[in-house]
Amino acid sequence: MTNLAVRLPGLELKNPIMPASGCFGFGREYSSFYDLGKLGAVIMKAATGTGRLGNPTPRVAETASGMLNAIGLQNPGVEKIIENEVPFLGAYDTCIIANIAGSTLEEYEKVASTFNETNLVHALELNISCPNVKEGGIQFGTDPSLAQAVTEIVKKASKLPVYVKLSPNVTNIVEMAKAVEAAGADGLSMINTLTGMQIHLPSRKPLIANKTGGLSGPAIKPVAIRMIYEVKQHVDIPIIGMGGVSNAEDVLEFLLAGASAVAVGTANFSNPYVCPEIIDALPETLERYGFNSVEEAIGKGIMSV
Amino acid sequence: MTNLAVRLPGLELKNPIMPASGCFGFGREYSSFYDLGKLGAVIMKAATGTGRLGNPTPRVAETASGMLNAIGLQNPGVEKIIENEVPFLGAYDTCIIANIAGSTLEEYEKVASTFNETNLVHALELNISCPNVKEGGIQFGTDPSLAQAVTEIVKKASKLPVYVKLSPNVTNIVEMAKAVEAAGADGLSMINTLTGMQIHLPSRKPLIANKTGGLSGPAIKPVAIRMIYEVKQHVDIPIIGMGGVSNAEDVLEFLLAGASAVAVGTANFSNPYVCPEIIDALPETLERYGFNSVEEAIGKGIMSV
Amino acid sequence: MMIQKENMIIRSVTNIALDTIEMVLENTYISKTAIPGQFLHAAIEGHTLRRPISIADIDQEKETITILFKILGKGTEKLATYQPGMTFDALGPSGNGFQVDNTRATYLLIGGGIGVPPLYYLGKTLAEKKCNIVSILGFQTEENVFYEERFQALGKTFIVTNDGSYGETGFVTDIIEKAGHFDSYFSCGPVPMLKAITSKLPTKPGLISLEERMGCGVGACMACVIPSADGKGYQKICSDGPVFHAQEVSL
Amino acid sequence: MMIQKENMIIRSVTNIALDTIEMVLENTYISKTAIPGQFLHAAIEGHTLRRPISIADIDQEKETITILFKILGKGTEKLATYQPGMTFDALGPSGNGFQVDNTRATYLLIGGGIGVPPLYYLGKTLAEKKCNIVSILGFQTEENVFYEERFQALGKTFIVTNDGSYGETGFVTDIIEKAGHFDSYFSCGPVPMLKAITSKLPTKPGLISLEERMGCGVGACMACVIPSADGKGYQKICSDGPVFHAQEVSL
Ligand SMILES: Cc1cc2nc3c(=O)[nH]c(=O)nc-3n(C[C@H](O)[C@H](O)[C@H](O)COP(=O)(O)OP(=O)(O)OC[C@H]3O[C@@H](n4cnc5c(N)ncnc54)[C@H](O)[C@@H]3O)c2cc1C
Ligand SMILES: Cc1cc2nc3c(=O)[nH]c(=O)nc-3n(C[C@H](O)[C@H](O)[C@H](O)COP(=O)(O)OP(=O)(O)OC[C@H]3O[C@@H](n4cnc5c(N)ncnc54)[C@H](O)[C@@H]3O)c2cc1C
Ligand SMILES: Cc1cc2nc3c(=O)[nH]c(=O)nc-3n(C[C@H](O)[C@H](O)[C@H](O)COP(=O)(O)O)c2cc1C
Ligand SMILES: Cc1cc2nc3c(=O)[nH]c(=O)nc-3n(C[C@H](O)[C@H](O)[C@H](O)COP(=O)(O)O)c2cc1C
Ligand code: FES
Ligand code: FES
Repeated sequence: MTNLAVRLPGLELKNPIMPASGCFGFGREYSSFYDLGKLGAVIMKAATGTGRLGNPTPRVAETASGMLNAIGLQNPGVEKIIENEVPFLGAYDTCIIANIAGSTLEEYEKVASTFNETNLVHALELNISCPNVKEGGIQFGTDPSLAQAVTEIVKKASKLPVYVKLSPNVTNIVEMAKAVEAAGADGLSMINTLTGMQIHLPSRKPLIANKTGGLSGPAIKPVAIRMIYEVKQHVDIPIIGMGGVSNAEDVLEFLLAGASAVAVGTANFSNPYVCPEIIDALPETLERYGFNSVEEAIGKGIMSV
Repeated sequence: MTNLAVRLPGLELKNPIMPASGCFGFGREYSSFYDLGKLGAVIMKAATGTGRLGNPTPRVAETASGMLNAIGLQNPGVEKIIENEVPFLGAYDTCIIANIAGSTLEEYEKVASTFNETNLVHALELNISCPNVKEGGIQFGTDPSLAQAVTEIVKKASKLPVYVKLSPNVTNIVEMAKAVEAAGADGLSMINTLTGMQIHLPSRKPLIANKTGGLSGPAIKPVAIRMIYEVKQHVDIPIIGMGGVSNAEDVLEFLLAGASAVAVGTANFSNPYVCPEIIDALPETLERYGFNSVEEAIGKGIMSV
Repeated sequence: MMIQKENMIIRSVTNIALDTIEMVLENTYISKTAIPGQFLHAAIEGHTLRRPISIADIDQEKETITILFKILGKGTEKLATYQPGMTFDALGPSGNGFQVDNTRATYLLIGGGIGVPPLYYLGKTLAEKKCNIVSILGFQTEENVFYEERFQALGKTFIVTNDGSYGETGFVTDIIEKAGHFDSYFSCGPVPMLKAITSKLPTKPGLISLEERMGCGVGACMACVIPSADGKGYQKICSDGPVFHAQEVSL
Repeated sequence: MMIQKENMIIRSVTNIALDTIEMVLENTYISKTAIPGQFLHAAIEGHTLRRPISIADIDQEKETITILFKILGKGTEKLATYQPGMTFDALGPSGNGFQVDNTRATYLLIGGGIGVPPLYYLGKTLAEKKCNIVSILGFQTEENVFYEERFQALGKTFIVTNDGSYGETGFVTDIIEKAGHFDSYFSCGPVPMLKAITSKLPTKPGLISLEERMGCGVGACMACVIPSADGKGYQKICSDGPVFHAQEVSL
C-alpha cells in the first residue's frame, strides 16, 4: 500500500494535495462536486483585516497554458471568514490553512492574531506578495528585510505554524527563503504568480483592468520547479509546492524537486474534480516510478544530495 | 499601403521582424526555406571571445506552451564568425545584429572590438544573462552596477550601436533598464529566457544536463509584455521585444506594449516559415486594428501616455 | 439544480449566420434540469479556461441542448471545428436563470447580437406558459441575423440592424415604443445596450443577463463580479447571475 | 535533398505491437526524395517542439511513407489518436541517411526496439541492390516484437528478447557471432546497445543512427549534438546525422 500521508508542522496530511489559495474560495462551491474530506488540506482565499472589494473587472485573462488574474484580495475580512466560512470547512475531515494578507505590518498582525480565536485552522499561509501601501509600493515579497519583518510579527502574533508564501518575481529566491526561515517561518509555500500582462488589441489597452495580473497555470511550472529545487538545498523547513500542477505526474515532479506537499490552483478551473482525481492517481504514479510513499519521494530529484 | 519600416539606431528595418539570437544559427539553415532578404534583420547566435563547446546534452526540453534550453553558448568564436558566417548573411538585403557574450569584462570587450573589423554588422546585441565566472557566478544581467559596467566597456570598444539584452530573472526590470541606458546603451532587447527546470521522472533527475535551462515560447509572453510595458515608460531608448511571439497579432501586442521591433525565437522551431508568414500577415493585422504603419502602433497600449 | 461536469455529444453543427454556429448537443442531466438563462461552461481542448455559452434551446424528449455561438477568438474558433460525434465536457447547468412566475402576462424580449440565444429558450418557455411575447432583436448587419422565424413563431418580432441592411434601422432602444404594452422585459446583449435599455425603462420590472470574463465559473474565484447597485459589494455573474434584476446591479 | 515543410495525409493507422503504431502517410515530395535513415520532423498539435520519427518504408509509386512509432510521452500519445484522412505537417526528408555505395556485399542490420524502423527501409534498399542481408532485432519482450516477417523476406533474421519470451534470449550483441560473416553493419537503437556493438566490433566498418532531443531539427539551434570522437567538437544529430560512422562520434 502506497502511503500518501505527510506530516508537516501543524498539518497531519492524509495526502499531499490541497487546493491553492484563491482558486477554491472557502470550499463551498467545490463541496457540491465532491467530499472535501478527501483533500489533504484546503488553503482558503486570502483574509485581510477588514473586508475588501478587490479590483475592477476584467480580473482574469487567458494566456498560453496559463492565465492572468488580478482579483485584488476581494474577501469579507478575517472576522467574517472565521464566523461564516471556517465552521463550514471545519466540518470536513481535512486540514485548514488560512492565507493571510495585508497592506501594513499592523494589518498582518491583526489578521494573524484574529485567527487565534478559532481552533479549526491548522496553519497560516503568509501571503507576502501584495503591494505594501504604506512603504510606497514596495512589496514585502521582494525585499528580504521586509519579508523577515512581517514573518517575525506574524510568528509572534499567532499560535499557529506559519508557511510563508514566496513571490517568484525576485532575482534571488534563495535569499528570500533564508530570510523568512531566519525569521522563524515553519515552512514555505511557493510559488505565487509571476507578474504578467496581456494587451487587448481591439481596445489597445491592458486587458486586465488592474493592468498587470499574476500568471499561473502549467506555463509557470518550470519556474516553480527550478525555485523549489534551489531553495530546498538551502533551507531546512518544508515546502508546499505549487505552480501549474494539473496531474499526479506533476505532483511527483514537485516532490522530487523538494516539495513536501502540493497545492493545485488554476487546474481547478479547467476541471473541478482535479484534486480528487490526482489523489486517486497518486498511488499508481508513485509506484510506477518506484516509490512506496510520498515522503520517500521528497527531494529525491536533487542531484547534490 | 501599410508602412512596415522602422528606423532604429544603426538599423533601417524594412519591417520589424527578426529571428531571435540562438534560434536561427547564422541563417544558413533557414536560407533554404526562404529568402533571408525578406527579414527586417537577423540576430546571430551569441559570439564569445574564443570558440565554446557548450553544455552536455540533453540541452532542450519541452514544457507547456514553451521549452527549456541550455545550449551553453556553443559557437566557433568571434573571429571565425566574422570570417565564415557574417559574409554569408551579408549577401542578403537585411540588417545583421551580432549577439555578444562573455564570462569576463575583458571577453566582452574583445568580442565587441573584434566586430569592428567587419562592415557587414549593423548593431550589437549585448547578452548579459550568462554566468560570470570571474565574479563568482553572479550574472551581469541581474546586478545593475555590473550591467552598467559591461555596457560602458562594450560601448567604448565598439563603433556600433549597442542593444542591451535584459534578463527577466530580476526583481526590478526598470532599474536594470535605467542602469544600462545611463551607461550609454542605444537600445534594449527584452526579454531573454526565464530560468526554469524540468525533472525527468524515470531518471529522477533534472532533464536538462545543465539542470536549469531558459524558458522561452508563448508561456512567457505575458511576462515579456509586462516588462516591456513597464520599461518603456521609464527609458527613452527603443526596445526590441521578444518572448513567445508566434504570429502577427503577437507582434502588434508587443508594439502596443512599447517595442519598436520584434524578435521571434522558439516559434521558428515549430514553423521554419514563421518569420516570413508574420511579415506577410502584418499589414492586414495592423489595418484591422486601425494602424497605417508599424511606427504608429509603438507604445500605443500604454495607458499613462 | 447542482452543477455537474457532463459529457456533451455533438449531434449537429450548423453555420446559421456570419461566424455564427448552432450546435445541438446531447446530454441527459443538463437537458432535464436547465432553465432559461443558464449556461454551459465548456472545456475546449488546449485552453486553460472554460468558455461560458448560454443554453439557447432544449428538447427534453430528445435530451438535446442547443447552443449558438459567435466565433470571436481562439476558443470559439476551435469549438467551431468540432464535428458531430465528437464530445466535449461542460459544467452545467450553470448560473441562475430567468425566473418566471407570472403566466399570461406580456413580456418584451430584447436581444442584441450573441445575447439573443438565451432569449429563445426563455421565449419558448414563456409561450408554453401562455404568455404574450414581443421580441426585438438587434444585429450589426444583415449577415448577422439569425433565428428570426423562430422568434416570429413565438410572437411579434422586430429585427433591427445598426446599418439598416435588414429590418428596421438603428438600435433596439429605438423600437421599444413600437412594441406596444408589456408587463416586464428580459434582455441580454452588450453592456452599452443593457445600459440604454435600463435607463430608458427605469420603472419597468426587468431581468437582464450579463457577461464577464470568468475563471472558475462556479462562484469560487471572484473573477466575474459586477458592482451591486447599492455600491456596497459585488455580485458574481457566474453564480449569483448571469441573470439579475435590472435595478440590482450597477452597469 | 532540401528539407521542406510538407503536408502529410494519413492513409492508415495500425497498432502493430504493444504501444507501437504503424502509420502510412501520403506525400509526394518526401516519398520521392528520402533515403534510408532520414527522418520526418512531425508537428503535433498543442506541442511546441516537433517530434523526430524515422522513415521506416517508402512506396514511391503510391507516394507513401511508412513510419513506426512507440507511444512514450504526450506527443506520441497524441499522434497515435490521429485518424486516416487527417493531416499533419512534417519537415523532411531530414538529416543524413545511410549512404550505401557497395553492392553485392553482406550487411548486418542490428536494431533495438524503436531503432528497428529505419533499418527496414535500409534493408529493402540494400536488397534491391542485390546485397546479402542478415538482421538481428532486439526487443524487450514478446509483446514488443514487430516486422519479423518483413525482415525475414530480406534475409536471415534473428529476433532477441531481453526476457527470452520470444526468439533468442538476451541482447543483440549476444547473437552477433551467430550471424556469420558480414562486410559491414548498420545499427540503430538505444545508446547502451550502440556502445556495446561498437566496442564489440571495433574494426568493422559500421554506420549507426543516433537519437537526441531536438529543438529546430535543421541544424540551427545546437540542441542535438554529440561529441566527435576526436574530442574537438560536436556533430549535430539532426543535420550531420542521425547516421554517423561508428568511429566518428563519442557515444
Ligand atoms: C453567461 C454568459 C453566456 C454567454 N453566452 C454566449 C452565447 O450563447 N453565445 C456566444 O457566442 N457567446 C456567449 N457568451 C460570450 C462567450 O463566452 C465569449 O464570446 C467567448 O468566451 C469568447 O471566447 P473566445 O475563446 O472565442 O475568445 P477569446 O478572446 O480568445 O477568449 C479569451 C478569454 O476571454 C473570455 N471572454 C472573451 N470574451 C468574453 C465575453 N464576451 N464574455 C465572457 N468571457 C469572454 C473567454 O471565455 C476566455 O476566457 C457568453 C458569456 C457569458 C458570460
Ligand atoms: C532521428 C530520430 C529518429 C527517431 N525515430 C523514431 C521512430 O522511428 N520511432 C519512434 O518511436 N521513435 C523514434 N525516435 C524517438 C522519438 O523521437 C521520441 O520517442 C519522441 O520524440 C517522444 O516524444 P513524446 O512526445 O512521446 O515524449 P515526451 O517525453 O513527452 O517528449 C518530450 C520532448 O522530448 C523529446 N524526446 C523524448 N524522447 C526522445 C528520444 N528518444 N529522442 C529524441 N527526442 C526525444 C520529444 O521529441 C519532445 O521534444 C527518433 C528520434 C530521433 C532523434
Ligand atoms: C484566481 C486566482 C486567485 C488567487 N488568489 C490568491 C490569494 O488570494 N492568495 C494567494 O496567496 N495566492 C493566490 N493565488 C495564487 C495561487 O494560490 C497559486 O500560488 C498560483 O496560482 C500558482 O498555482 P497554479 O499555477 O496551480 O494556479 C491566486 C491564483 C489565482 C489563479
Ligand atoms: C535554443 C535557444 C538558444 C538561445 N540562444 C541565445 C543566445 O545565444 N543569445 C541570446 O541572447 N539569447 C538566446 N536565446 C534567447 C532568445 O533569443 C529569446 O530571447 C528567447 O528565446 C525568448 O524568445 P522566444 O520566446 O521567441 O523564443 C536562445 C533561445 C533558445 C530557445
Ligand atoms: S468565475 Fe469564478 S466566481 Fe465567477
Ligand atoms: S535540433 Fe537544432 S541543431 Fe539539431
